[in-house]
Amino acid sequence: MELFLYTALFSPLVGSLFAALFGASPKTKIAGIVPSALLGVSFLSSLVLLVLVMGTGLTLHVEMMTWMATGDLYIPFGFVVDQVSVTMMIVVTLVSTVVHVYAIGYMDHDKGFNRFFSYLSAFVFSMMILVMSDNFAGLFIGWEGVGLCSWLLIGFWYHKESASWAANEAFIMNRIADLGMLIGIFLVYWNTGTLQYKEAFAVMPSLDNAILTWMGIFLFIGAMGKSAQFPLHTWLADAMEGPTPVSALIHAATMVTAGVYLVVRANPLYNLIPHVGLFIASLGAFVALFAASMALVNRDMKRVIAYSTLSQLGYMFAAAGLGAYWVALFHLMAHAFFKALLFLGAGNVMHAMHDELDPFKMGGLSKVMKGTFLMMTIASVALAGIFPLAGFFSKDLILEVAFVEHHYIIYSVLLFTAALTAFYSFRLVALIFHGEERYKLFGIHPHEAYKFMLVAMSPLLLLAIIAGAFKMSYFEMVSKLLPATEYHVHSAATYWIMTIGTQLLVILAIAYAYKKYTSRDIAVPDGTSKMENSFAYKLLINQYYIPYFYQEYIVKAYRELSEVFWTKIDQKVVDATVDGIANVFYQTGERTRVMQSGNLSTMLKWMVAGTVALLSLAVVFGLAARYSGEIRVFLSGLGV
Amino acid sequence: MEIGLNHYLVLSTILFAIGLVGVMRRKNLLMLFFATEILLNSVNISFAAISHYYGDLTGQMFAFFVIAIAASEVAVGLGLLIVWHKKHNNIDLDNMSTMRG
Amino acid sequence: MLSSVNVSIESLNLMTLVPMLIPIIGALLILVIDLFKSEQDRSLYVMLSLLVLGVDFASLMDSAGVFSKNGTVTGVFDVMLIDGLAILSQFIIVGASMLFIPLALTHKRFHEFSYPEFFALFLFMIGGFQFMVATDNLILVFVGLETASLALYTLIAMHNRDKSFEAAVKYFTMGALAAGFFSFGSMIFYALTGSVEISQIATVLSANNYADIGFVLIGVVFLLASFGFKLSMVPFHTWTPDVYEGSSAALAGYMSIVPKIAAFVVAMRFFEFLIHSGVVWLEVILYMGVVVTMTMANIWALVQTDVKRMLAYSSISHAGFVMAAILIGTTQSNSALFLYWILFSFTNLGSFSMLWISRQKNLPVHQQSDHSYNKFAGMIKTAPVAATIMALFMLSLAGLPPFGLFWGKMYMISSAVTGGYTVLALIMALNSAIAGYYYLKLIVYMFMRDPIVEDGGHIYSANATLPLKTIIGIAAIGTIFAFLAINKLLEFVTAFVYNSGY
Amino acid sequence: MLDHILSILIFFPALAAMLGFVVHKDSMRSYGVAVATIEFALSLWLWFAFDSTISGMQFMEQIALVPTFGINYIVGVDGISLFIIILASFFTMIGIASLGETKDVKNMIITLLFLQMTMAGVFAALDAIVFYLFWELSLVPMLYIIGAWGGPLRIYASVKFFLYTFAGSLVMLVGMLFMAYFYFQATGQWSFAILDWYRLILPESFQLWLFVAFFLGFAIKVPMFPFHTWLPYAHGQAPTIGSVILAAILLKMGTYAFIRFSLPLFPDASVYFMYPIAVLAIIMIIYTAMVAYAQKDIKQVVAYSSVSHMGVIILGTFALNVEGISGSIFLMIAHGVVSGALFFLVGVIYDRRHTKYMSEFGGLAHVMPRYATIFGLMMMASVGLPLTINFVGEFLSLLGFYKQSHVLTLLAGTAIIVGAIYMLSAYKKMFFGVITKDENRNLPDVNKRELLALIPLAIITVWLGIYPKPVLGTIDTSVEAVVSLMHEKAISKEAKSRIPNIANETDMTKNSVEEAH
Repeated sequence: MELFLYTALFSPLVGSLFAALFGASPKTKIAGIVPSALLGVSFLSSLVLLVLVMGTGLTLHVEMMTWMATGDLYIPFGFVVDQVSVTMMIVVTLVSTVVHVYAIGYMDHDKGFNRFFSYLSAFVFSMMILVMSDNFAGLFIGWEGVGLCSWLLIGFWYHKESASWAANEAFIMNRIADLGMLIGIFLVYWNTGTLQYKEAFAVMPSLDNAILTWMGIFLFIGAMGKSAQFPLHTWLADAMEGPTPVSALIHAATMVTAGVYLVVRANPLYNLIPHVGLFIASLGAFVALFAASMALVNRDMKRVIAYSTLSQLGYMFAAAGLGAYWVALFHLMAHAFFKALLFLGAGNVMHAMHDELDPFKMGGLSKVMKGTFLMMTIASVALAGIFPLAGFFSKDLILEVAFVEHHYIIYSVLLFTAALTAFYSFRLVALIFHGEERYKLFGIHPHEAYKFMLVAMSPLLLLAIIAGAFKMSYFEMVSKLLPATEYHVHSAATYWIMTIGTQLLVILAIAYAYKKYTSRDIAVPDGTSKMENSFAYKLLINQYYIPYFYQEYIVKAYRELSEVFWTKIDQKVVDATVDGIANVFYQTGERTRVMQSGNLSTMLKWMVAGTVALLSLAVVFGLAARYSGEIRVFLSGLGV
Repeated sequence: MEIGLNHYLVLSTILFAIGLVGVMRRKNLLMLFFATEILLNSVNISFAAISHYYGDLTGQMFAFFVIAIAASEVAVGLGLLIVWHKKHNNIDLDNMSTMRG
Repeated sequence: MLSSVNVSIESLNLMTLVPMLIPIIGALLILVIDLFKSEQDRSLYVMLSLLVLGVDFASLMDSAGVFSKNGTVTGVFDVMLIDGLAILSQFIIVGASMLFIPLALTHKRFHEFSYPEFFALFLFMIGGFQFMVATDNLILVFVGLETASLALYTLIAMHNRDKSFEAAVKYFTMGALAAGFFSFGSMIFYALTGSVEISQIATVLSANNYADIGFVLIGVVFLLASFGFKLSMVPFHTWTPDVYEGSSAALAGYMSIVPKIAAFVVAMRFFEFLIHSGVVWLEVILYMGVVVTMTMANIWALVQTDVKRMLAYSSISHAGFVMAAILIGTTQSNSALFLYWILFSFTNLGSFSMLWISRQKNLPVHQQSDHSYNKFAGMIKTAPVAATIMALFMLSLAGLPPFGLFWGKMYMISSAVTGGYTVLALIMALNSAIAGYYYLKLIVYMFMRDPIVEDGGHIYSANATLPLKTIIGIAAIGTIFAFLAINKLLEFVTAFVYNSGY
Repeated sequence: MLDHILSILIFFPALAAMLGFVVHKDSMRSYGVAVATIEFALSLWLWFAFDSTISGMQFMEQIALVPTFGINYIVGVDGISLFIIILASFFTMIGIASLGETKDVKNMIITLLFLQMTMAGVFAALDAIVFYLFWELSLVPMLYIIGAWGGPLRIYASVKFFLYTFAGSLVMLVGMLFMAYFYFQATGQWSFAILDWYRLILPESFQLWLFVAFFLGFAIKVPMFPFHTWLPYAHGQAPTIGSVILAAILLKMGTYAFIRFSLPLFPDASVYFMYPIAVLAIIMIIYTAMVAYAQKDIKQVVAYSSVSHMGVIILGTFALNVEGISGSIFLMIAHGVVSGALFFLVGVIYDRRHTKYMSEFGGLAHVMPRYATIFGLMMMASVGLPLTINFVGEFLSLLGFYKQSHVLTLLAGTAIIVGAIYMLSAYKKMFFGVITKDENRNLPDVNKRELLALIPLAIITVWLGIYPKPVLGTIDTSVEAVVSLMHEKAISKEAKSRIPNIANETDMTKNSVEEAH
């Protein structure tokens, strides 16, 4: 079985290195095919492991070798395959296999084809380490590894200023969170004496609540960065500068969910500190709404989907924060499928539209892109959470959790967000695929993507439809590891009212979106319409002015402060002091060298002066010595 | 008034002071040498007086040595002075400051 | 009726006079030779002097052997005092002189070396210094000092340049003043104690428990002023740079070593008992003197543009540094003084010799003075070996290990630490850092600048001959491999100093 | 031969340097490479012969130098110094091998070989005076390298470098003399042997003063804020090889000396000064990182980044526990490799364009992909990405210090943020975007000679990042000895509690858990 584990883990690395071999050479198909195939292998191995874990309930734990060992610290490269990690492995390998195959087509004309696959496979490898590691340090390796690959991939088209800027933003913002994570890890180590999940969690119940709270908070700060929770969310939308497969894989399905994974993984900790859990849930609910609101108006197709991702991450955190870890994980899985599908579909559209991202410039594409249209619609339906697609089972469950746990505010926020979700999803679908063929104004001739790309997407399509069916078997599996709480609304009537009510709400939202955005008089907004000048619109389109705020008050301030430190403090104070001390000596020399006038008369005078000075000192001292008694009396009279 | 040791010492000190002032004030090299002679010989007075006071010959010996040394100093000094005068045609101290700083 | 004086020859212990008499006899010999046949080549006199000094050195070794067996020897009515200090300092005096005298054999002909009188005076001077250190009688100190000084004034003047006359006159005049101070100071002590022997003075003063402290201090002031002159303590130092600049580089190097060690020994003899008897004032004054001398001299050295003048200030600073030993006044510090000075002799003589071999007859246009820094620009390109050796001496002077002077510095600072002078130790250390700058400046010129005139490095060895190179070689080896000899030197010096009661 | 391997390591390059004067100018390169390779092989041999289970000194040699005054030539290695010695010879080797077109190659190589002697000497010395000797002597070749081959301000830079360090180390010398004197008072014997000093327990007040004296010398060398201003000049003006060795090895002398001297000699003072020093270290980390961000010259960025990283090393050292100290030693090696490599990389572009201003570049990734890749790798290592060498050290250093102070570690941890900021923005300026300057259009990618230096460094960066055990394990053994010595020697209660007691290892983990309640 270990063989499967290692195969699952290392075949992406092999793929990445293989592609890296061709890094500097011109595009070769093989640099795309081999990594994809290897990922397939990885997926199959994961599948075997899944079957094993599901079937036997056994978990697999291996220690490959020691990484760091000093003092009492011992960190191995240890990997664990249990119910949680195997879920993630399946999600990661499956989505990435699909994305890889898809990217062979998508990146067809790109000069950096080989490089792209190298990065992409490296990402998968990092992600696998992240999810499979059996300790916090290993998790951190993966954590940073995915950060690096995300940096590389966002900035893949490095000739674009905006791309490299976004890459740096993502990396630095993640770093801020990583610091929290690091501190969390230190806390774990110094209080439990180990970084291994199992042993650390075993000790935690005996620890002081305050310490646990800090631990929980710091680890969650780490999660906030990776999962782009408020206020560290701005990078995710900017990260859409990367190629679309990257957005699908990293910024929708896998990496951004790492935060959720962390919270789920650390469930023994968060169970002990429900108040932090509540905070996480509240933040999650807030982000769900906050991100959805921004998605309402955005005119960049990928950004809309990105905000949607953000919003869904909020859902996941809401679930995890409320202790429904398995629900969070389930939504994570389902979301990965339909969101990746959505992104890949968007990629097809982009290809067809020559990298045009504004849905207002599209319209009526359903005629030329039937396959894509179908897939995106289904993905949107799933996202909106309509029965019987995946989203219904996972997202509704979260609403139920909030309700059952009596957090009605969270519940209502999430419910409202569900409606918003449906609206913006279908706003997009409507704008892209229905209505007037506005793209003609711009002289674009759209075409459907390669067949194999569509075929590659089909597993996702399938899963987006049927994933919900696995709910119960999934529950059985993970409940061996996670708290096995089933969330049932006690009264059947309430349950039905809730479910049907939600469904109706969502459908209404969809209908409204269709009505609004398929109409004939939709035109490319030019900034003149009344709505565009409303305060709310401006607020939303400017993302609540948060990026502006960061840019003006943090980035700029940092740069200016740096400049001050460099030119004012370092040069004018610190260094000038050093030179000043040296100069004091030198200047004293220059000033006093006149003493050496070279005139014999002066020289003799100096000699005599020296003697006289010594003499007078001697006389003073001699007198003082002679009258020392009297002086002492005198001084004591003065009170000295 | 009996002339005691102290009187000799005071005289010696006064002469020494005169010598010192001369050393400081004189710009003429020759006069400067005179001043140093006063300086050295002023001490001889004291030595002789003290020697007498203690009834010990050492002081007088010292005085003799001082005289001898003063004499040889003059010899060397005048030698230098003559050479200098030959070269520069003056013996003014203020012309003697090519090296400085 | 006076009873006839009856003194046995043995009790006079005339052997104590031998080391001093040897150079004097040598000097007379040279004069006699000149009487019979003048216009001889200088090499004859150089070798003769060297031989005389060699014999002198050998006789010193003999005295050293006697000392380590029997301890201190006195002689000639107790006027001569052959103790460890006397022997050690004579070793330095004679040894440094032996290193100096071959420097007369330059490539270019210099006026003074063609006179046999030069060598005769030189030997007289050595005799004078030897007397000065081998006695605790102030009369003999005075006589020795003046003998040596008068000879030295003449030696300087014999360089026969405008500047050297000026230097000689300055040195002479100030020296006369210092002589006045010395005799006045001696007079006061004589008046106070009725003796001119330091040991007697000490006994009498402590017997009456320093009743006349005021007069003691006045006496100390005058003696301090005269030693200060010899040791070039600030503000009695003003002659030093001018005299060094005016005299030939070789003689300047010599002057930075020999007269000073003689003065150090006398100062040590005289001040030691005062410091140990708790004359706080002297301690304070010496402290100030030491600090001011090393710091100010360093600061002035910073701004010099001529290497020789810089080295002059640097030797003032070194003297101040070493003066600390007398202030501290422990066996360790006194040993450190000798150790330091032995190592300093090699390095400083070496560096002045480097200037000496690069001495030109006429000054090129781009140079303001004989040895301006500019002259050494880019030396590494044209004369790499010479540049490296010069750099070596500079680093040693700066106190960089493992070169000679480092060990002296270290031991000296250590003695300050052990003696409880922590702040002084720090000041000494920091002064070494300041001094680093001007030594480095020369290295910078030599190694990092481009040559001003390309002439294949000829100017740097304009004066070089085999004897000169040999001397520099000895100095360089002494500087580099000093660390091998430190242990022996230290044991030797400490034993001698300790057994002399210091 | 093994008995004298350290002396051979120290003096072989010096001897070779002297013989090098005879070698013809055109053959000097080969000669230098050959000598440096032999030296490196010797240092590797030292590693293989080294027994990593022994915590004490190995391959000790003792030759009397000035026994009267307790000065002896004593050398030896333990896990703390071993790898820095190897690193030094390694850098000398690749430095000479990859030496670009330089004037006066002969002088340069001879100087480098002398420098190698002093570096090996500093880290092997077990006698304070011998240590001081090599410590000071190392200034001279560096002075020459900066001053003779440097940029326009080279003389100012080199003199500043020399004098600043020189002044600091003189104060340190006074401290050493004091230490020897205390030893003399305690035992009646003079000794400068560090191992003898280790046995001496000083009253706390003495420790404080001595600590300060040693600190000045070390802090200037490191260089710690606010004594760091010589470094940017030195780096800015030095030729590539000078910067590489300065950053990789010479700076480590300071941090190494902290571990060799300050901690075991003055455990109480170390605890007493822990917070002030940590604050300085944090200033170093954040402040210099910000200054680095403001730079326009890529070399200055790397120079300031060095200071910033040295802050982490200091912090790890003053964690006073095994994790932190091991981490800081490991980080010394890591930083040596990474910053050395970065300076090499800067040199590569400087050789081509003769400018270091980032505004002159832009879009280099298009024309020099291999260069961009290696630079990227090293940049990521510098930023502290896991599985690169730097991370191990930084992680352990911060982890160690967290035990002492949470808030300060949080502040120090910003290193990973601020580091990313200046590094990424510099990388972006140089490599990303479109090529705007015509001169950059036809730049050749890294050539074989340069790869000769860069590839090994890249391999080490990754290898020790993934598998640090061979190095870390050896370090750990010796560090445990140091920490237990410190605990034993500590007088004050505060110090006893701050420095973990490793002697009863098993109890300790329990206790720490207990105390946390």
